[in-house]
Amino acid sequence: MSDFRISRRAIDPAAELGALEDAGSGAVVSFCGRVRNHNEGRAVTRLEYECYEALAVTEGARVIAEARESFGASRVRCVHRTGDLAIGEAAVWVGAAAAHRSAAFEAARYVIDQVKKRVPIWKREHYPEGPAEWINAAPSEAS
Amino acid sequence: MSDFRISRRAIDPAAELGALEDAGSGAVVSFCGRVRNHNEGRAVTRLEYECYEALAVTEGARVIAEARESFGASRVRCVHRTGDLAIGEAAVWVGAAAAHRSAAFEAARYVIDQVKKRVPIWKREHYPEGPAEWINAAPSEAS
Amino acid sequence: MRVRVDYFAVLRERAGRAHETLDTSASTPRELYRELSARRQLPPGKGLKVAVNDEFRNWDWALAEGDRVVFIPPVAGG
Amino acid sequence: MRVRVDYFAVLRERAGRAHETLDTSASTPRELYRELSARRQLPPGKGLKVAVNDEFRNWDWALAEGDRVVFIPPVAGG
Repeated sequence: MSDFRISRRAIDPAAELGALEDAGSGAVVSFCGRVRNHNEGRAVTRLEYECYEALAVTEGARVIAEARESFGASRVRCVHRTGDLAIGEAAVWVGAAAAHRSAAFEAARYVIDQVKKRVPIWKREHYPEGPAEWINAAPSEAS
Repeated sequence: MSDFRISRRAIDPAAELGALEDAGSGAVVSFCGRVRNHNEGRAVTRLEYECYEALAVTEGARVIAEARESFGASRVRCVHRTGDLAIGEAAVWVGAAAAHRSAAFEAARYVIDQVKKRVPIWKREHYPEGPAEWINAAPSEAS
Repeated sequence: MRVRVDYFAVLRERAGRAHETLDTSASTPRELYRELSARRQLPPGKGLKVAVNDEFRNWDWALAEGDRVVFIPPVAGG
Repeated sequence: MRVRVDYFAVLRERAGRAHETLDTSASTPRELYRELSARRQLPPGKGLKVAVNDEFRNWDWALAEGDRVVFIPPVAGG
């Protein structure tokens, strides 16, 4: 199974962490991004994630490989949800194992930063009132 | 229960993570430091941790409070093992929840760095051959 | 030349479809987007990226018969 | 003056005990450590910290009857 995955089912952090097990790695850092009940001051009721999967999995795998090589992490994994998510559900999970804590922290941070920047996944927020909105899609926010 | 704990029993990362739950926190970062099978090129068979508990819990609680205030994290927790640990066992676990990922990463990193620097816990490494050694205890390494 | 275009997220909603196969005289993604943005009420291409056959390519990449082209709105995972 | 001293880690091993209660004429942790390091073969105090009644204190803190004093080797948690 690839170290970068797209999943339509709930993320299981305990199972993901288990897959990082390695007696040589003294440090394991995990990041979990969850659906918040608010964003930029506005109440959020749920989220939808859509993904261009064929490209997401190759770009995600590149990000993982870069993290491993740049920081000397022994294992790095990431899984991103798609579909409808409720408040509090995990949208993305990243784990990094390394001999020392700096490498594990830096690798995990790199993966989530790059995934948010490069991997073709989009989210649409739903609000108590008014139409749902694709986040980031406004021309003014285009990179 | 305090947000900094000393434990003679195995750390349960899933239970620790559960205690960070909070619908307003979009980001959760955890760090787990585990007993490695080597240190500075030498094979390690097991570790012993000893703790000056009365001071460790107050100093640990200060570190947690500093992390929460400095980075605006909503919840921060840490648990440190004492006693005999086998290879692969978790020696320390840190979790930080925050609205945004930077705060969660920085708070978790701060806690493990400060705990290692300030909280009165000591470890003794056991090797395949030769006497066990208290780590850091050599005068040349004294801070 | 016949190409397939897939739409995601905000572009899927604007285009009113998830994909289409079309005959075009466009020889690059840039020309193709210009043609489609008029026909499908797509927003200006600024800020978009483009993939051809599931790899990021530049806007002047030479399209070939049967290519799959995807215009990629600013991403927002995590 | 009577004080209690607790030993941890490498100091516990050097002192051959986890704690002791003793009568001393030392009025500060610095003087107390000097007295004990001779009697208990403790290493030089450089790099150690000191706690009195479970709070970090400086080496010139005024000791009082019944205080609990702990000399703290360089820590190594995590």
